Amino acid sequence: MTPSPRPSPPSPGPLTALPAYDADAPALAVDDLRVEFPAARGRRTSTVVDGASFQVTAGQTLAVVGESGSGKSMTARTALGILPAGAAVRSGSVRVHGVDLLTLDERRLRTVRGRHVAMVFQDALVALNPVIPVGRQIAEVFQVHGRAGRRAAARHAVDLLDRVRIPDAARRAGHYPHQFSGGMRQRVVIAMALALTPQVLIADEPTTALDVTVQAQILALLQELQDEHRLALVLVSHDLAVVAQSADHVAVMYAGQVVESAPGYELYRRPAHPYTRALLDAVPRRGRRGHPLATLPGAPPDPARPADGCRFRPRCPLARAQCATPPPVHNVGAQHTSSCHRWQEVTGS
Amino acid sequence: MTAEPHSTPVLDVRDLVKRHPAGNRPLARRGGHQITAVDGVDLTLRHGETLGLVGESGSGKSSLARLLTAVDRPTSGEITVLGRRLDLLRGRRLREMRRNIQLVFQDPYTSLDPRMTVYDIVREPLLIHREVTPRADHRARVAELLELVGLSPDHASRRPHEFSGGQRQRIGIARALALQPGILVCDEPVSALDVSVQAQIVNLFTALRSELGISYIFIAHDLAVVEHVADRIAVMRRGRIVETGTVADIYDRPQHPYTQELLASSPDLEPALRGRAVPDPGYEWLR
Amino acid sequence: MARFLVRRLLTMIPVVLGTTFIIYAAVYALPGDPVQSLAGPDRAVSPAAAAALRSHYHLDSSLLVQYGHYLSGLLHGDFGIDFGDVPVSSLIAAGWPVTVRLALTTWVIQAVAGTGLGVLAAVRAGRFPDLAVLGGSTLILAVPYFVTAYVAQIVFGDRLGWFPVSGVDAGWPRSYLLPALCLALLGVPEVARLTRAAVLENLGAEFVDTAVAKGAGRIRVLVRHVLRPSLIPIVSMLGLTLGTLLSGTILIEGIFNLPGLGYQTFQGVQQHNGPVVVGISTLLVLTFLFINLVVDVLYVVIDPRIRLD
Amino acid sequence: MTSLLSAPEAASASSALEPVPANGPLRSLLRRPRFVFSAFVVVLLCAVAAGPGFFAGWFGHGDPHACDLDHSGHGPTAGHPFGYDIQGCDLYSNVIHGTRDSLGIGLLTTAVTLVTAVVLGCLAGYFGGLLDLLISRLMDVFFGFPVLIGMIVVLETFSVHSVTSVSLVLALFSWPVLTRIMRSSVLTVRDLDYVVAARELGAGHLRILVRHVIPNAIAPVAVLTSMSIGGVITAEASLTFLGVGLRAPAVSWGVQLNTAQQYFTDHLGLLLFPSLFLSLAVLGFVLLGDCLRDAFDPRLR
Amino acid sequence: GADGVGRAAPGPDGGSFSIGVPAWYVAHLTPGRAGKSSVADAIWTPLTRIDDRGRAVGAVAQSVRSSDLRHWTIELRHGWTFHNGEPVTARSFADAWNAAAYGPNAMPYGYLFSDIQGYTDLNPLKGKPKRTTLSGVRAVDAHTLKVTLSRPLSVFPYTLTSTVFAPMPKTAFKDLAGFDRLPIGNGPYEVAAPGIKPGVQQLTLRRYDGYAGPEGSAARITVKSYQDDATAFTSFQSGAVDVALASGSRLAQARRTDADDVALSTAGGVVYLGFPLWDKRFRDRRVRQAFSLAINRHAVTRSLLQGLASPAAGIAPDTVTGGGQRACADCRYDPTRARRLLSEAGGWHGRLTLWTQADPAMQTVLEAVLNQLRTNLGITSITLEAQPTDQLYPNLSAHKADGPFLLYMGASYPALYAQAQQLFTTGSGTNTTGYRSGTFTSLLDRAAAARTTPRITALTRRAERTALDDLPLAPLYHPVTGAVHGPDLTGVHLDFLGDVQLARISVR
Ligand SMILES: Nc1ncnc2c1ncn2[C@@H]1O[C@H](COP(=O)(O)OP(=O)(O)OP(=O)(O)O)[C@@H](O)[C@H]1O
Ligand SMILES: Nc1ncnc2c1ncn2[C@@H]1O[C@H](COP(=O)(O)OP(=O)(O)OP(=O)(O)O)[C@@H](O)[C@H]1O
Ligand SMILES: [Mg+2]
Ligand SMILES: [Mg+2]
Repeated sequence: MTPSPRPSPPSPGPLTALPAYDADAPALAVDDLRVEFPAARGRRTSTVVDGASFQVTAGQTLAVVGESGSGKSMTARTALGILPAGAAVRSGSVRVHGVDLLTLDERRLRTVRGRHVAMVFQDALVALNPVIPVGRQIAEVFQVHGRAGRRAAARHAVDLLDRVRIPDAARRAGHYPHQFSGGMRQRVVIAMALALTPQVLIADEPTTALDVTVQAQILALLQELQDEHRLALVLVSHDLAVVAQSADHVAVMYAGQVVESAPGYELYRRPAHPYTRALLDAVPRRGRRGHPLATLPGAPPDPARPADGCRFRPRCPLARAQCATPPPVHNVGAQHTSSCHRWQEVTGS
Repeated sequence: MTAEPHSTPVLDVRDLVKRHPAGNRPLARRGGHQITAVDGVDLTLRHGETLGLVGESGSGKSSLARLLTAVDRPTSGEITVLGRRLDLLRGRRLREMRRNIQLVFQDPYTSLDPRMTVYDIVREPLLIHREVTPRADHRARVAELLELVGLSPDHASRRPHEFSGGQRQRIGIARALALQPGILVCDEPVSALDVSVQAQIVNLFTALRSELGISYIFIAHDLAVVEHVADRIAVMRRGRIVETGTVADIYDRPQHPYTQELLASSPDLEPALRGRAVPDPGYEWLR
Repeated sequence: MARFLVRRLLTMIPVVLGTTFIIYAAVYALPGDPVQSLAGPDRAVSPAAAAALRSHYHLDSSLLVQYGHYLSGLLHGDFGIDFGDVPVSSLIAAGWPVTVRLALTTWVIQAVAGTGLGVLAAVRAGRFPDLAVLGGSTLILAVPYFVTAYVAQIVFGDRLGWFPVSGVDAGWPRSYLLPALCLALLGVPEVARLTRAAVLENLGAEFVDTAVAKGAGRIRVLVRHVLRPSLIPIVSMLGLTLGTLLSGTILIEGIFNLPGLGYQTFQGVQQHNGPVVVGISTLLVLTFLFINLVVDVLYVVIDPRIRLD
Repeated sequence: MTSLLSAPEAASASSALEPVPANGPLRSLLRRPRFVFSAFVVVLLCAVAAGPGFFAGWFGHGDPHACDLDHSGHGPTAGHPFGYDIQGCDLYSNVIHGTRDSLGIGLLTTAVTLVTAVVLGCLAGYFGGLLDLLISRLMDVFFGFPVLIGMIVVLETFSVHSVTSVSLVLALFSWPVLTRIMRSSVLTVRDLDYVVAARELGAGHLRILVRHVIPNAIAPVAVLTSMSIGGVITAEASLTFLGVGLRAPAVSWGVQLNTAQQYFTDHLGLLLFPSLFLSLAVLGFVLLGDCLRDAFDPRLR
Repeated sequence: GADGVGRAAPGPDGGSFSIGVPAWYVAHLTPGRAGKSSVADAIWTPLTRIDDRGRAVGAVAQSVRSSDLRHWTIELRHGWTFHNGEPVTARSFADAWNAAAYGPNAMPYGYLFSDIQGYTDLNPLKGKPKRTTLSGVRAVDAHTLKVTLSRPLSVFPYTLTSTVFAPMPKTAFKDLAGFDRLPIGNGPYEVAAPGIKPGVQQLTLRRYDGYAGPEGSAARITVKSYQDDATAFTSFQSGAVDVALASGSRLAQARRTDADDVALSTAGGVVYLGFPLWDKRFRDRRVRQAFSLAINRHAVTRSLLQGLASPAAGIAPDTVTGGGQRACADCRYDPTRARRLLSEAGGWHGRLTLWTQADPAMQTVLEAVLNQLRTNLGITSITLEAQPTDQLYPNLSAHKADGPFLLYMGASYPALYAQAQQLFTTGSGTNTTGYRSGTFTSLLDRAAAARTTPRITALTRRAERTALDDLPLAPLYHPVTGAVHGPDLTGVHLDFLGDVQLARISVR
């Protein structure tokens, strides 16, 4: 990777000036987060994030995996205070180095966003403004934080595009999002998030549209930033292989809750929740051609009508009467927790 | 019930080229700079076959998919679908032809009409091609399609923006399946899905292929998934198909350097799983 | 794009010819007798004098002959004369700057106030600013603007003395502000409500969230990421209002006694004076064609996904 | 795994789909005070328009034509809550009776304009090419055409000054604006992915236009339309001013406002009361338009 | 709210002031084109003028004499000059008249010369005129003009009061169009350059010091033109002009607030309801009587017009020589009799359309008339038709109007004769009702041939009575016009047509 002229690392912004700031606290700590779509006309309240907690320290990668629709993106967005219309945070906190973002006023938050905490949205096409050339959209990050003049910002934008492997970056910077392929847009969004080398990066499925070669390069780039700038990365992903490769810690989400949380290798080796196991079993593996893939019967619960007790109960082969009560968080091992009454059976111990 | 698989070509592409105008200033003159997204592609898809299409990001896979389904018009080249020249069809003929070849769009956000409910979206193809399902059965058929892709029929009255990325992608798949097309072109249909739902969709595709003889063009980045579903694989790079072959050929004896690189950079889960404390019980325990 | 422009410019020729002919025909078809209008209300013109007047102004020939006469004059750069034997070209030369100044002043007010209020109403949808804009629009729409103009004249011109009551003696901007404000009132609600709708459409878009996630300030998000992509209908509307302002200032020009084209047109219509009306209208048609061309090109600038040909 | 082979059979087996609530938007609308208010206003105005006699008689004789010059311009008295107009007629019953023609003109003009604009705007924006060229240039002709002459010529040709003719003339000169706006938003919508997707399903142009393009492109036009009802009613006043609008003894708010313009310095009521009703109508329709817009905005539901 | 521009400024030379006038006042300035206006009056002085008692007296003319009322000899005073110093001679008159009457010159007021012999040669119905001069006009010497009329006309000296009969200097004929915009007149005020210019809404008049008549008071007058009367009035209120014409509710308002600075005069004309005699429903006199009796003229003038009009029972008010006669027996309010007469005549059937010109004030009055006809005659289906004058008059002369019409008729000179002649003579272009009466014609012809003013008046009055007995039209009221002016101006008077006399206004 060719080193390119980049803006100096962010000078400590107002975040560090806050009394709650604690450089030693986790870079990002989400605690008991609850997000709802309140009951609207003819519809019941649906709790899409229901008490999710996790944390990530500087220089580390936390992977969030889970069922489609389990609230990963919602959690990620809430962390930056960017909720879709109609959604409301009911409880919980999102702390960046001890500072609770959910209590910051809009002005403070603005200085935090993009600079201390950046985000890669899940869908790259709609995340890009269709009427502004991508180069300018990247350059804007520098401009809003007063980190570079127009010219310099434009130059940095081209550099960033180059770093995310957009061929012919100088010319492409002037193109509009619709002129890019799906994977290229995704890389543009990544470039935008990396622009100011934030302390925390929340990346919502950043590499789904990338072929494996580019994906490897992007992951390497992220790794490099982590090494250099102690970037804390929250990686939402479906690709368990990618997760295995790059995550220090993994949180598994199901129906708005974190059902298992473990260091990367530990999770794969000793899954302690039936859902995690089901996930691992469903991974298509090389050389298994011809076998149907293992699937999980049934459907995830409707967030508007949550089952009481364990959410996974209706689909769980191990479900017993006891599962009708909400499972506590069990310590399975070092930094390894599981919310399953019967985790021991799952781990086989 | 299916014809002899892998014999008759249902889709045949000759020397397909697609260029996009690439002026970055809207007022720039026509005929200025162009991006060649698809650059002389030859391709054959046989009955009941799944052709995996892999390649570099930006190599023209989506462009090709859009050409194959007549969403875009090729700059030059021929596309023959079920013996008819798709690129020459117009008007009603083309519309009828579309019943046989469907596309699952890469972008699940923009390809769903924001003002329609999921029910209306999935039902729309049935209304367009009335011969497929009698009107009275539409409701049941939509419910069934939603269930097939792992969505709850309760979702039918919601609108696209109320769904997560993976859920939207499945809506798109349900819509494409509604017509039971002979050819399904899927542009990264499972990339936004978690592995368990992905497995469900992949199994669905496989089942449909054997039951209905649907032929697929399956674009994906996850080589494991491609290996799982595809009979043959085409590797694209910079608008061209650089290598085609059976799954075994490509995976075990890749010829083109890019294919080799691709396989080499594919992240592998095996090392992580290797040390599993619990011996892999297979999936039976879930049954 | 070049081809598009050339084609557009070429199609303008038949449009201009067609329009001038239709207008000429319409003036010709206007009921009533031009000679009578020359004589004044309570007088009657003797048939002989009427005939003399008719032949002097070519009113006695058929429509086609009259139009042909007009066109051939036009080819020599002669726009014809009005019934006071003043060349139409000098009428236009005198009135055009006034009308343009008035129209542009109005237009700027409309554009700025309209979009500003519209954005405000959208951002605060359902709350006080939105309701205030709604209420204001309702009131404005419910009082004919000529009434508003008279009231404004009396209040701001006479009682408060902030602006001259009428005329253009005080020059731009003093003389033009009051009429422009009155005229702008007509368009501000439209532009504001249109902006509100367009902005609401984009306010929840994902790329707006992206901009917020970048840490962009409120104004920046609103202007660049919400307003910018919403501009298509707004720009269309503003293009149209600029055109209609140029042609639609008759009443306001009358009330504020501005010597613009509106008054000339009105007189031309009253006197059935083909050359005057057609001369002015041709200018307006050309302006409209030009504005619409610019707006069409702007579509592509605003939204690069739009294809024009 | 359910079989896809026998769709009907499978259908009966599959779980029933929760019925999509019919009139979904309507039901949710009914819960909003704004909608209820605006619907009430509009319905009330329509009722007044349909049977002015019933409402006019509430306070006094209720005959708009019973006039006594001796009362010219007098203020409110018992039985005459709004006072008298310049002709010494009861202003209240005049305003009430004016509802029919004013609302008639407002609604008819707006309806004709809207339909024309949507149809032509779609044709021009969606199909483009020659059709766009023809429609756009036709609009240019109308834009440059002095409206004044146009209205006089056309109205004199009709030579009846009825609600219908006045409405048609107003519509004739107001369709191009809406059409152009419609065209512009159709232009932005027509190449969006979901429209392309519908085309790819094999949908015909009509279906694409009706189901996808129009619903997503109509918002600006709908907004302008809901306002134009008020605008048209006042425009009728200008027509009357030019001598080509409705004529006495027709009573309309436009006619009343036009008269008021001469006398409002002395008799504010002449301006106030018709304007009040007009405001109410404008407010009703604008709010109604807003609510409908909200009801069909996917994000706000 | 004054910005000083229009403020009256006193000065040793007489000072200056400004006046707001309707735009058509300054649309044209040549005699044959300008028509009657206070601006034209300031620039031009014709042969005769109307004195304060309403008589025609000499202006440029020393005497206007005739033995047979057909052949007239006009002696000019000495010492009159145009503003460029050129002497005003008989030639100046002859040339000006020829130019005005010559058809191809297309002067709108050329028809006023139609009583002069040779007019038809200059205005043939077909083809180009063979002559360019009126055979009836001859400049005998520098100060004698001989005029031959096509018929005896006792009121000829009155007709000469119109500025249309003013002289023009030699330079005028080189470029009539240019002269129209910057004329060289012979009146008390000269037009300062650049005259009328498109886009410039004001005209400066400078006192002409070589004027042979009574000199103008103010040294300078700024004439500002207004497209809208209401604006002129508001501008006056804000101080932008010192004098403005006013009518209707604005005049009433001004009269209520500062009555001292308002000048009023009853205009020398009449607003009447004419009947379409060509329509058989109006052939019966009783129907016309019924209509006339059903209209409450007092209510209209008092309530609707706020006293700014006087009910009419004749065709001219008393400000006009011979006017003020109660000539019309049916011009009163008697609804009972009206109803009876109508039912005697067979009642009313079908629709009734009332016509008038597209003018807000007239429409308001006609609406009141409509209401009264409905109430008092029980005619329910009545509509109102307002047309621009250029449509209305042709429609009337083509007998296309199918109902009574409300119109204003102003005397072209302040004599009852003028009104009677315009309204009732057969073939007169302004005889809108199509009235024909042998008795009336012979009476009016006798008046035209009468020698003395009392005799003319008496005969004209008899003619008026005859005509109004037949009731082809029902006079309704004589409008009052007015002018408002600032407190520092004196001498603001209105003449018989409601125009201010600029030369008489002085600045304190
Ligand atoms: N506007 C909305 N109204 C109601 N429910 C919503 C809305 N937006 C999202 N949801 C629901 O919230 C839940 C969580 O969505 P989220 O986008 O966080 O899922 P996700 O975990 O990111 O899934 P994926 O992997 O498919 O992207 C989903 O069940 C979705 O249906
Ligand atoms: N509308 C367009 N205008 C200009 N260039 C375009 C357009 N659409 C695609 N391209 C270009 O064509 C090339 C191929 O794009 P395409 O979307 O087909 O790639 P892809 O193989 O699908 O990539 P990915 O895997 O990232 O989705 C890219 O370089 C892209 O920038
Ligand atoms: Mg997501
Ligand atoms: Mg793609």
